[in-house]
Amino acid sequence: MAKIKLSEKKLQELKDICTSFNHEKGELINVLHKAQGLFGYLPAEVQEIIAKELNVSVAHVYGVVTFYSFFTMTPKGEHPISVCLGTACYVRGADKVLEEFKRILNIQVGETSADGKFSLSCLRCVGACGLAPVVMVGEKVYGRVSPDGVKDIVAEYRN
Amino acid sequence: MAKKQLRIALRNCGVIDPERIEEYIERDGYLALGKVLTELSPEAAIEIIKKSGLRGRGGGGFSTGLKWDITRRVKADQKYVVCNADEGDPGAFMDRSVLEGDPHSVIEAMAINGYCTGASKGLVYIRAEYPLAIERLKIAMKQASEWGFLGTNILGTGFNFEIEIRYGAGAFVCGEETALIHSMEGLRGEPTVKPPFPSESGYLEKPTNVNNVETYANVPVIINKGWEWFAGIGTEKSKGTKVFALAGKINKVGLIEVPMGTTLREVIFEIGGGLQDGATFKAVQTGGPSGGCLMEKHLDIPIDYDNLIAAGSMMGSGGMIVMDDANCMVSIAKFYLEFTVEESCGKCSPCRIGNKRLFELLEKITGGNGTPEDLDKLRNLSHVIKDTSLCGLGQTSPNPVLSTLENFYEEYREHVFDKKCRSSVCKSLMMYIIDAEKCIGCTLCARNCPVNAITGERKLAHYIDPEKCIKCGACMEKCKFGAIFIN
Amino acid sequence: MWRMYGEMQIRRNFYQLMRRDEMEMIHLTIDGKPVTAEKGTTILKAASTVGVDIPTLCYFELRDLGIENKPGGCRICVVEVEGRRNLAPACTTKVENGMVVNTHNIRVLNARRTVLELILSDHPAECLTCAKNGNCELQSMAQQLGVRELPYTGEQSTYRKDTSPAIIRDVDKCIMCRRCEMMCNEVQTVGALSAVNRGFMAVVAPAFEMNLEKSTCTYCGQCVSVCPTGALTEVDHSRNVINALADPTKTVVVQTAPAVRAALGEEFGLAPGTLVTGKMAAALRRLGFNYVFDTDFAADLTIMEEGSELLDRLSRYLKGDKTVKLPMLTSCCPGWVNFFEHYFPELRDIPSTAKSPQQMFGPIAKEYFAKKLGIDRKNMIVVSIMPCLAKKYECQREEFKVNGDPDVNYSLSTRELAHLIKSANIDFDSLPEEGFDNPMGESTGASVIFGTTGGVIEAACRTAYELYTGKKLKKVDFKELRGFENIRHATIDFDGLPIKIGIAHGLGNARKLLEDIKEGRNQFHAIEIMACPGGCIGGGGQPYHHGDSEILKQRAAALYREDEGKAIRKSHENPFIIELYKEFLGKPLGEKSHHLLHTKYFDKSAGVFVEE
Amino acid sequence: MTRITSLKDLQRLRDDLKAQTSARSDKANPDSIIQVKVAMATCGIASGARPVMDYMKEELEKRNIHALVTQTGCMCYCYAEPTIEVTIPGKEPVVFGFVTTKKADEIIERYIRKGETVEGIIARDYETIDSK
Repeated sequence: MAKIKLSEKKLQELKDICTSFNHEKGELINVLHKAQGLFGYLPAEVQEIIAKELNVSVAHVYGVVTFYSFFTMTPKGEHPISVCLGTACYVRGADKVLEEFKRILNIQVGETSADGKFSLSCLRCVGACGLAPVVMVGEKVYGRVSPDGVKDIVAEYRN
Repeated sequence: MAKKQLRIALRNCGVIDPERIEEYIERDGYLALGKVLTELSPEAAIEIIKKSGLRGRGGGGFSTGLKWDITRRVKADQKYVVCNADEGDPGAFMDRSVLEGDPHSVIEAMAINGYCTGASKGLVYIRAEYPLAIERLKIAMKQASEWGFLGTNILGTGFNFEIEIRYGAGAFVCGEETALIHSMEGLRGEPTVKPPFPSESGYLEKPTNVNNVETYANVPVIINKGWEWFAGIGTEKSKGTKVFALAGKINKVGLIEVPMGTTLREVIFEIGGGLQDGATFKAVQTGGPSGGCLMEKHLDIPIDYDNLIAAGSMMGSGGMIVMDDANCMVSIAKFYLEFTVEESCGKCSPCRIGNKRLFELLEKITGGNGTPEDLDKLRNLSHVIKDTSLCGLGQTSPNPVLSTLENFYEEYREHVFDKKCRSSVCKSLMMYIIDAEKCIGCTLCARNCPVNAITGERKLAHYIDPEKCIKCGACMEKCKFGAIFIN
Repeated sequence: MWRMYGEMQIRRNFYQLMRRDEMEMIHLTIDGKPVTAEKGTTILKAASTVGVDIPTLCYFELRDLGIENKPGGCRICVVEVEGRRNLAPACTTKVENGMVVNTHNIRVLNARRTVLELILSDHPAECLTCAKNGNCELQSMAQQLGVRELPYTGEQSTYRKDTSPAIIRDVDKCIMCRRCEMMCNEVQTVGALSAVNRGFMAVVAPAFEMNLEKSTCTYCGQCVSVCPTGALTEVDHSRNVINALADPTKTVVVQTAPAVRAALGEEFGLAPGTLVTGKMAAALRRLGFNYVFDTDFAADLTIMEEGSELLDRLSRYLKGDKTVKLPMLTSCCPGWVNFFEHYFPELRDIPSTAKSPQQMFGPIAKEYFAKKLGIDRKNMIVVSIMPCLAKKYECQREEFKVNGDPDVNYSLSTRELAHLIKSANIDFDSLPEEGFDNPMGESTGASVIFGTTGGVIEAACRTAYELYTGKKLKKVDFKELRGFENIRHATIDFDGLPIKIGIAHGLGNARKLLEDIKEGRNQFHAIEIMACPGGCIGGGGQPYHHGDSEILKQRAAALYREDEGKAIRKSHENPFIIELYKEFLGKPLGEKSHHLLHTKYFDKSAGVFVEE
Repeated sequence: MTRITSLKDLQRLRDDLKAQTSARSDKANPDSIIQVKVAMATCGIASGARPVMDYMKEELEKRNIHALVTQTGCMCYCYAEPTIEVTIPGKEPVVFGFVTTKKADEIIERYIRKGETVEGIIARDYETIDSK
């Protein structure tokens, strides 16, 4: 039992996920969703175990993981911030909101702040265009966000 | 005055509690399923859908009845019906609203579709970004099973049908049928060449009928009210209504549902209440990243599948984004191309590389380095990408470029020849200048410039070094005398 | 996944068969010519029947072997179908009645060239120093379509270069034709490669874009043999060989594998299937090798060891020894060895422990011949000429070294040897036919057929039969073991004892056969497996066949021809082998043989990150 | 839970449910009740529909107003979220936009209790399948 970084408990949970999908290779994307829910991201170790459990090649799993923007191999912050850059949000100035997040958090898109509290990403339309520009922190949606409102959103999670 | 909107697909949204099946049943829910199972043969039911003139609301506009008929005719031991709820067009959210507000209508329509095509299994492919829609759909599925609208021997007719959920994972291209099917099979969501169509060989190589949420939401009403009723709404070739997600610089942002044939002007100015803050209408973008930007002269076109295509755009899934003078059309085209470049699956070369090159050309133009030759290149390359790409994504991705080139050529011309962006969006083409007449030399601007681009003696007119200026606009904001302007 | 890919393959073949049964004929027009084609035929194939050649890039087919790649991705083969809005890919669009197709009009030519210009705009212009220079399909396409400038330029996608013991991945040159992916997954079921990322950054790579060396790659080299560009090439050892030849303190010995002689000529413009054994020996001598030997000699030795092992296991099995495992699997192919070490480690006690001919040659050269010459093994350099890329890896395996000195120092592919000969300005065609040096140059007809699928087991049968029955074979040829079917079964009558034989070529077929055995669906006494489709003649180091399966057949035929022409056709009758046992080894499976000629296998199934 | 086993059963159930509902909004019926629907789709929730719904439930109970507060999907007036619909027996349903808890208080006190007109009413601008 060398090389492995996952705890025995998490490993078992991951295997249980695969079992719950009958080790069906067709369920790979559903399994990856659950696994990402469990670990917060999909490190190589996790993909290797999933490949073994579903009897597919690791290259195949990695090929799928890198195809879908929802899956990530880097750990996200405690409060992942996603700025919607869908068309409706864009024409209403979402880019300026994004710039403000970058400035306040001092990170780029795809990065996690040094204290691990925040990570910043962009997404394409959460379907709340009526509230454009829209920002999501975790599962919570903030609508009609202005650049000035950014610091308040961040402050909500700072402590 | 007659009301412009007619809610068919949205009939129950905002009316019933989506988590209570009783409220759906009260509004004739599952009656269409009951009628089809008890009184109609699959062929007869398909005939109703065919005659109603319902066309795919996901963008393709293919006859729904015909699609069902093709799937029905293929012989196979197992068939599938799939609901495409991977609403990927940025700016469109009608599918989410239907699933959040009226999930049973989709379940009912899928069951009807299953009966008509000979499928006992349905799959809903839904975006993972829609947690509430997923939750409500799951509740509805559970209720439908408990009440006997899903499962075995439905309504005592011997018909069996069940539904499973498959999650999307953030890939726009999975809106394309074949890519969607691959994604459901646990593969990369790459499209394959059609034919064979999914109706012949789809999920697990079995005949598969794919329709989107809005299309399904229309089906129970057509059965209940008859095809004649539905076919009486809309234009000659496009029947019924279409839901649009009205967004952008418009007063009444929201979902609207209008009969086909309503004009863009009616939608934007009557239903949508015109532009925000009295701004001037410049363009309306329809059809999402595959569509195009239409202008003032198109406003009186009656909206239907064919008219929008003729005007250089398309229906798409129904995003409708209104733009005003503050939007630079070259930048809008660039915005869409950036989206396409990110969402291209990379399988075919024209889409993988061609769109990247289109984006780079637009970057060059908005960056102030465009040449007249680049405009020709944009046009030629766009045509080749449309002509040679493998799937719908690449075949339509140059539309925003072509439509803006056609309708807003003057803006491209200004960017390239005059090095000007009339909407002051393209920073590289902007120049901040201090009006020496108005400047009193208070030094406030110089002190606020983050890159020390402003020089000048106290009480004397200041000067901005255009080489150093990063066009942040801080100086203009701070100046109390209105001495700084953009050229 | 392997199973899935396998199924896809079968299904496709099945549908093709179905279509043949229907035999419905379709009438259409291509470039003004009337064409009749079977229903289900693609425009590409229909056009070729009337001499219309539509250029393709990603499309690849090895007919008769059931290998076809048509993702419809490169879009070079687009043609105009009248009445259709956009252009259609000829490789995947099926013919329809009344179709009117234009394959080379202005619209098509413009689109085709633009698409190629786009591909080239994301491809490094390093042709002069590229390993594929002169053999590159992209290069010839640019030439054919008359590309003179690149109107659309911009960012190029860049990736890390990856060098493994056998294969170099320079994926900046990848054009996403997906041939390698198809070979690795569908044909070989190795699963080392997959398309990763998407859009502009999409490329074919191992998991986590880590080095091939850390993946499940078997180094079979089939990806290299189908790559149209320089994205996948072999690790070139010719420079090391030149340095050794230039070093006066070294005695440089060369061995040539059976399949090389049937293909090398193609590099010099000779017809496929031309045997160039004599010219090859002459060329090697001109290049300055001190001794020109033949791997065929070692192949005869392999038969002695492996054949004896089979007989030993068989007789113990027949006597009821429950510890004996059957079937015995051949172990000559290093790609195959890597494969079962990765995927079937639990079966690793059933392959023969006999080393491959390359690795039998090594110790005989360095432990026997070097001593005969009175030189230290360190001063002997053994070079092999192989149709194979996995051989490069094989000679680097730790168990094949003595104090860090490999038994075989360098392995050159057939292609590398051709380059060497050309660069030394040797006029290959006018060379005289020369023989090999002795003692390790003499071989039998049995050893030469090692180069094709079915050959190793036929050679083994010739010897095992005579040793087991004590009788002379009336007929040396075992025709029932020959052919190109993916998996073959045959029963050989060992004088009343029916010996069941299984043969598979291509690792995907090997996987199927092994799974059959694991699940008890089939029982065999002996099984021959070769990693490459067609066997070594179709090896990853052979001259590029560009998808012409006829070439493979010609190469195989050439080997059988050479076998037929040999005076001695059974390994145990090779006089130098007999002499070698007498003088040095003792007896097959003896102590010395065991030490020098047998090996063991390892469990490589553990993941890179997780070990359980 | 009732398992429906035939089209007839379904039709009967539908008729029963319809009768119940119309009774609920019939002024003459002593059991009639004030109905409040809160648009609880993603947009609505993001704009604060949940606290509004909770507030309505609590306050109506506190103030002894016999009312039924339920959730519903998107009313499609996204620009005016959160939106609620109030039906007083015997009257047409009325949709209010931009409803905060403060606004909710005003709606309860002035519209529900006193029947006064309150600002922020969104006129229904569509026809339904029943009317067309």
